[in-house]
Amino acid sequence: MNAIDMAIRAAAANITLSGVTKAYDAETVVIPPMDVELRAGEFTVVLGPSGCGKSTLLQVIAGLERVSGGTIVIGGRQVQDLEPKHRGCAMVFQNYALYPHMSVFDNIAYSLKVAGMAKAERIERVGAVAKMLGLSDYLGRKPGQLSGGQRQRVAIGRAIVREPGVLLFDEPLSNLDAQLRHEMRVELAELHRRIGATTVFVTHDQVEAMTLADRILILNKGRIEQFDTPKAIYHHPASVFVAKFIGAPPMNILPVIGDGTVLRLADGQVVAQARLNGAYQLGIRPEDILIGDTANGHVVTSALRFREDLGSHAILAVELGGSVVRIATPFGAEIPDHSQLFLNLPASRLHLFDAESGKAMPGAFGAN
Amino acid sequence: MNAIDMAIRAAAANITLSGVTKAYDAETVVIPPMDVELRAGEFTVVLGPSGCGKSTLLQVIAGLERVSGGTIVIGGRQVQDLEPKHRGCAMVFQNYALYPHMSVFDNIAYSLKVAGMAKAERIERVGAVAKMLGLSDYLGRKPGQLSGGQRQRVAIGRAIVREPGVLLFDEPLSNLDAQLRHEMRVELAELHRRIGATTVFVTHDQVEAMTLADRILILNKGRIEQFDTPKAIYHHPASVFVAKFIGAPPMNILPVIGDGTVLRLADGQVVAQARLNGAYQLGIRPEDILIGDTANGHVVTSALRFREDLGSHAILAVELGGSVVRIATPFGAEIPDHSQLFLNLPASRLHLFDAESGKAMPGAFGAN
Amino acid sequence: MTSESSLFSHRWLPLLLVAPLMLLIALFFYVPVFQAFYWSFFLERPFGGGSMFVGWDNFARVLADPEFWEAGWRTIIFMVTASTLAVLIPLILALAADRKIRLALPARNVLVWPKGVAGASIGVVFAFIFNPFVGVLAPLNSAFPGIWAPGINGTDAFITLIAAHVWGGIPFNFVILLAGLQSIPKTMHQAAAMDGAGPWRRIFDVQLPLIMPQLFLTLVLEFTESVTSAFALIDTITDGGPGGATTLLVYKIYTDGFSGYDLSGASTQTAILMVFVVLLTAAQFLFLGRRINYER
Amino acid sequence: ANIEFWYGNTGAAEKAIQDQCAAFNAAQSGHHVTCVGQGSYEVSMQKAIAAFRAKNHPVLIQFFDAGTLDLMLSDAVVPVQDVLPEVKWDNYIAGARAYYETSGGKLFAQPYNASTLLFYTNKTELEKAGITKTPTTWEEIIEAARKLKASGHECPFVTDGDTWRVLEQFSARHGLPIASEHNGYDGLDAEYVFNTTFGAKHLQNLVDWRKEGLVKLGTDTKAGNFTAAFNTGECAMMENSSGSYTASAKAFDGKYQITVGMAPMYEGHERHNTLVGGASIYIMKGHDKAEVEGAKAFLDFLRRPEQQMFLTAATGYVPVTNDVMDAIAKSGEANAPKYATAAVGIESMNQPRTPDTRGIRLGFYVQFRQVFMEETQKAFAGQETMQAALDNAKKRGDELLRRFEQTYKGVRMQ
Amino acid sequence: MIENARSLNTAAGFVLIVGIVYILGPLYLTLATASQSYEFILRNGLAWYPGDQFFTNAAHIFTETHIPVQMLNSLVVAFGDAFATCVLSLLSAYAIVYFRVRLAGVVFALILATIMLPIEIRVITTYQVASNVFSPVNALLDITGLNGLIADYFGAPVKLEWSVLNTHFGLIAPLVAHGTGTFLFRQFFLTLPKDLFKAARMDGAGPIRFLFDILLPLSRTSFAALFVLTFLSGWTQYLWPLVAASTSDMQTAVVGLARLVPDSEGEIPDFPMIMAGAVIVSIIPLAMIALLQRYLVQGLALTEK
Ligand SMILES: Nc1ncnc2c1ncn2[C@@H]1O[C@H](COP(=O)(O)OP(=O)(O)OP(=O)(O)O)[C@@H](O)[C@H]1O
Ligand SMILES: Nc1ncnc2c1ncn2[C@@H]1O[C@H](COP(=O)(O)OP(=O)(O)OP(=O)(O)O)[C@@H](O)[C@H]1O
Ligand SMILES: O=P(O)(O)OC[C@H](O)CO
Ligand SMILES: [Mg+2]
Ligand SMILES: [Mg+2]
Repeated sequence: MNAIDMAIRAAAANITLSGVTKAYDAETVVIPPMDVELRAGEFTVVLGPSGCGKSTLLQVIAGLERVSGGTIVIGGRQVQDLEPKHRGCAMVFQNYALYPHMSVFDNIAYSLKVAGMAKAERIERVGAVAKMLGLSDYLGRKPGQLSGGQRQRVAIGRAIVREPGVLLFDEPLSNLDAQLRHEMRVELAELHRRIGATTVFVTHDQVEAMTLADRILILNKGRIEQFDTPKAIYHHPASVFVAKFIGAPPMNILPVIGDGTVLRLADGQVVAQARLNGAYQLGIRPEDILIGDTANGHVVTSALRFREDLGSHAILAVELGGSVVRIATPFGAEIPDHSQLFLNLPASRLHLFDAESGKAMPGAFGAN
Repeated sequence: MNAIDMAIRAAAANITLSGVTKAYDAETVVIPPMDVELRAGEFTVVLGPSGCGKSTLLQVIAGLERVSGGTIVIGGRQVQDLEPKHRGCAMVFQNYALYPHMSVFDNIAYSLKVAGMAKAERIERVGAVAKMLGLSDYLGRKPGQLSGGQRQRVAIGRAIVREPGVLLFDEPLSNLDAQLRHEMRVELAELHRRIGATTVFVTHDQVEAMTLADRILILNKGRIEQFDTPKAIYHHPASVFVAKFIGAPPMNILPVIGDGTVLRLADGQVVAQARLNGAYQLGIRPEDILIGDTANGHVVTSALRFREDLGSHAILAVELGGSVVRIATPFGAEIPDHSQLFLNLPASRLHLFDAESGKAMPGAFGAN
Repeated sequence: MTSESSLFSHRWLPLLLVAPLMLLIALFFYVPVFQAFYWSFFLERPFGGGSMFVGWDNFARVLADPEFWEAGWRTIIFMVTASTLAVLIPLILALAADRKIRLALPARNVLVWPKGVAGASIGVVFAFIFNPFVGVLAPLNSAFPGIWAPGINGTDAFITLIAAHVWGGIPFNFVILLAGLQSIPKTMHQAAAMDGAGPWRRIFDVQLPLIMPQLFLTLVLEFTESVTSAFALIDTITDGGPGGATTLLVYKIYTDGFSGYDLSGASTQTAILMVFVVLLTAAQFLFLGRRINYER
Repeated sequence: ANIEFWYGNTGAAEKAIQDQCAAFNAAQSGHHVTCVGQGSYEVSMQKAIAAFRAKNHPVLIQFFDAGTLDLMLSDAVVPVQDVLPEVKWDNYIAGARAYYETSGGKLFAQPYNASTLLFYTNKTELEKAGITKTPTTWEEIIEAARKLKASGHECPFVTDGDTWRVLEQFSARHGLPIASEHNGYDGLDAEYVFNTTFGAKHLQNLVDWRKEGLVKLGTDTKAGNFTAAFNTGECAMMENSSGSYTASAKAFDGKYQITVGMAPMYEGHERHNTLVGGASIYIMKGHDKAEVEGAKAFLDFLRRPEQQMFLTAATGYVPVTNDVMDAIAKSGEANAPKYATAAVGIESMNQPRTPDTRGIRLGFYVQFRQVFMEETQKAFAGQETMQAALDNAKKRGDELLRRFEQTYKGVRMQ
Repeated sequence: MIENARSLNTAAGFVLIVGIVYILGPLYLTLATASQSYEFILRNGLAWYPGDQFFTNAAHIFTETHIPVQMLNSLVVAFGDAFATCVLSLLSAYAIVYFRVRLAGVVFALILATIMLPIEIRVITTYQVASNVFSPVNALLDITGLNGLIADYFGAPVKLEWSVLNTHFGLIAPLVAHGTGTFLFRQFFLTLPKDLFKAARMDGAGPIRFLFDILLPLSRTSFAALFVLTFLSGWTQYLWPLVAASTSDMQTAVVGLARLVPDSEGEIPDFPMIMAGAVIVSIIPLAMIALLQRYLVQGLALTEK
């Protein structure tokens, strides 16, 4: 690694946000005080509904938007007042923000040029990145002549070519087809393994989130709902919000009422045993519902509404206690063609949430 | 339906492309001669790799780019030389293309205003659309003050508010989170059911394609690889290209050699009986591979490389005959933790393709 | 529009749209100019009557006249220096005024004022400012007598003209360039900042390339208009002197033709000037214009 | 009839002209004149050319001395003497007549706002330097200048080197030709000769004196303009048009004393007349009788002594008919400052004449004035010698004359 | 801006101060001179410091000149010039950029060429045209021999006559025949995202609606800038108004102002009065700038990105 490399490549660094807030103006407080620590080298995926402040969070870390309050520490240095270029971050913009006047090559090479890297080395580095992104044929074109996906890849190339200490991705794969997306995902994972940058990755894609993330950060209106490993998020959602946000289709949520011994649906059917009193929300993932199975726990009756065939499997939508419940059938399973289905909701797969706050109540059924 | 409604709402119409070609310049022939018929009211999803010409196809239909050759017939009228506004199409642009100087309301209402709809009715119509898209709170904002997903929804609203005869969507949901995306998908399906517009929908999302499409059109470098129902596409891919393009993870493709009685992998293991001689490509979907199952057909041995846990299920990557093969485990299945796995590739689930052309060879194993 | 395929394809409407302007231009520009071209092939008497066809004689004469070439050279030198400065200085000012600093707002206002002030009074004022004894350079002159003498020294007179020209050129170019700068999307700055380019560097790598259309506009207009707008200044400040040092071609045409009644000679020079400027502008379009029309 | 009169003057002169127009309209009811200011002689002429071509021209137009030949050959004007044969044209002072006369002695234009060159001194400053006698010759001027300089005066004599001043008026009063054919009066084939006359020596002297610090150019002065330099007291002597008297007197008021006399001669040269400057009025062709009648009435009106006195008083232009001096004398204000230039101006123009001091009748002469200025300025700046500059000016001037000759081939000189 | 770039901001501040001084210097001198007396100027040349005579000088302008009336003409001419230039330029640039016209390039070149010759050097011929705008038609009829035919047939040849001299239209029209505005709009249109155009067409907007609903609002800044700039240059035009208007109540204020400068070389102009006139004459343009300043250089995010 030569001197220029040293200048460009920064070591992966801890990122600590303490009491960070961001408001565009008095009315639009996008991020209320936020405390979070992203560990050096960790791959964090940020998930959250549209407009919840994901892009804003990245921009605040990058130094493109000034914080309205709080401190940001990257690699031990307070950076909230530093310029972007002194923070050692690279970023893929949601809208690409390519330089319209530069060719693809120049777009990617620009940060290297700014860092003073020799031309020959630039060509080599850019060449390698372009190959990885499938852009080798387009290096001479201007962004205006590229398709959406091609532009997005250029934006990725521009960020990763520097191999920086902190990599910020704002929905970098949203315009790619599944196959390419899959390839890119593998490449990004590989890249992360190789350069080990602390990575913050905004996406809407569940698969990306589950496979890439060391930890997933779930944002809701600028607030952190949960920040944990993919597994924990999936299997132990901290709230109804998280539960409904993760999984495709998402977890089914049913209002239930406990009478001290059992939980009943709105239509009175018993779904589980529990020594609870009052109203709750019961969650179960579509793939955890067993059809026509009487072996494990309570069986409820439901009416089939419609089915979606996804090729690999099908999604059934049934009506249960006044709510629509989605069921993912196992691969290759034969689905009974009745209009009435008997469902088994295994107790070990049930999640219980507070009716008011939506907070998870772990341990309600022992296993969880 | 009043007179203005009549003017805006056009009846769904057949779209027939005959020999349509499009080249931006001599070198970039994006669409070689294409013949295709989209039936009135049909929902067509266009899938294809980045840069294959999807956006171009939509623009050609819309009349935003002139064809370099061929004819386009919409609803019985030759339209290739007509102005966009005489074609009765509405479109959602990949990059939104919102009017920066107009509020969200005005953006959505603009086409109605152009059509001369009375203000009161405009307010009502836009209000309904905004509600459906979750934009009611943002009607007064300018596009510059919206998040990426919000902008995308405005773009959708702008197209659907007219309830036109032909709806063209260019990756309209790519910037939405899974939940919203799911909701939007349902809304769009509902909308399509209601107004019945002939719809062409470009997406990269498999689930969207499978659930929304009446038929899926698969493009490869501007050529139609297959145009069929989702089921047929998934279960009877016409080529390796299609097979690999659909499914997440995609179909596994293995080179095999037939010796007249059986097909063998590169490492010599027998995978299927077949009276074929020579080199072929064998396809099997990740979810069709059975683990440790000796009941159905041949069993092969493979080495486990890594596993991806997606929450609902896991993907195993194994090495088989020198290729990496992905296996989707059934929901909730316990996966043996060995480094060696015995796999069963059921004959009924195998796909055979020509080694050279990649074309499917249906009937090679009877069932397909 | 780069790809010509996405354009309106009406047949009559565009003609209708350009018609009013084209009509005015035909009537009040091309007919008069054509008339002038016509005269360049005649020996024309001012009040008409007895004009004599002389073919290319006028051209031969003008091209053989050293004064014409000198005025031509001066014109080119003026075009290059004055128009470069008249774009460069507003550009620097616009770059400064584009920043969010307190001075930016008043500056945006004040820098447009010269346009509102009539040339007649301003020429007098500039002559006064550059007066070697009482003007701003007087201290310099009393230290080194004779170092600044626009009344005697042609170069000094030239500098005076350029200073006045730039002064008058600031508003238009400043406004156009600033508007260009302001329309650069914020994300462009952000992306470059992320790439490690500081604000100074972004000026060259992002801002300037992105306002190329505006820069091109101002440069082309300056190049052509410096030829013409210099006229009023020469007329009020130097009268083409000293010793003809500030006699640019337009001024020479004016004095030859319209105070000296040599309509033929003036027309001939007009024709040559016109051809020259057209060629120059065409060259600018070919070599610069092509490259800078990229899509945002 | 309603007639139009186009003139080029601005400032005080314009105001006086407008007053005269108003007076004419008030004085009679037969005609109405609209006096249209065009901003300058040049623009007035350009417009006249365009208007004449478009048959849109006025009946009366004023133009300045240097354009005389252009108008004479234009075939656009009629000699005033043809239109108004009854007028006693002899009453016009000889200097003014000569300038606008055809070779046959017919007056072409009616002299109007006339001026001539005079010599001004700042008496107060001169006396301070011990000069009690106002200089009248160049030799005396230079002697005075040396004294002034010795006494610490920075700027003894100032000029702008204008063609009219340093060439035309100098040559005329020294009896020197500017061009052959008696300055073009005898044919279009004239050639410039000024580079070979004593005038060349004078110009060389000016260069030398400037080097010595005795003479300054307007641009060498603080005021930046030679008249202003004199008026502010910065410079002690100048030669200038009679028209500048009013302003100078006003500026000097209470501070300095002014003298005004005939422009200086070199010793040993016989004094001849100075040329009439300013402008005259032409009658344009192509108008009906009624309009011509109106034009005649207006010209008659302007010729009246009291009108000339009015113009003189208001502007410093000198009267052009001999009877005006009597009128001034009769008015009892003969010594009033407003008439200070009248007597000396007329006297200067009435000095003995030679065929070379009638005036200037050379083609493209306005352009030549520019050429002359351009070249001599180079000499003053030290870029070339004065002789070289004059030779150059002659060469370029001759080219202009030849082209003029070619342009008017076949036109008979009147 | 993203970072607080102190060095750059300091430099920018410095640059702006220099710029402002450069601009204001001559204006200050104008004002200072305008407030001195003629006698002061006769003694001192122009003034470096203000005096107390401004109102006296201004009163002169109001009582002794036509300038107050002429300012109305200036207003009409400047406004007419600015308005017509903006509208006609917008329309022609629109036609050139957004329509598939085969000769668009030629038309643009023809329009652009007008930038190159000032009216000063074609004033005689322009005046001839203005004195009968049908003269080209007449000439054409003569040359083609059509007039001969017409004369044979109807007894007299066609001789159309319409002089626009001494009319406001005549003052304005030749000033409008200029390509700067078209060029400016064209350059601006070229920077607009192509997809906006496409989106509008999908929304059913035809050429006219696109022009009014999309292009015009987006061009607001350019329009305002061009308007102000042509207004100002229309206001300060000298030669053409001088030539095209014969009577002082048809002439413009700047022409009136120039009249205050005496022609005779001997006289020293009454600079205080002239400068006071300049100040008065500049009031309306400066008010215009102040009024439209907001639009002049207001940034406009052209894309919603
Ligand atoms: N204006 C243009 N000039 C030249 N080539 C272009 C132009 N626009 C698009 N292309 C090229 O045409 C091809 C097809 O582009 P198109 O935008 O239709 O792709 P796409 O299928 O929509 O891709 P994506 O999924 O990435 O949006 C691409 O290779 C692109 O680079
Ligand atoms: N410049 C701005 N002024 C005012 N509000 C803004 C501005 N930019 C963004 N917002 C608002 O801030 C909120 C958060 O925006 P942000 O772009 O961070 O959302 P996001 O989580 O990235 O959404 P998406 O997934 O749709 O891209 C949104 O409600 C948006 O409308
Ligand atoms: O300054 P004037 O008006 O006296 O005129 C001087 C000469 O006639 C100019 O040609
Ligand atoms: Mg975002
Ligand atoms: Mg696309």
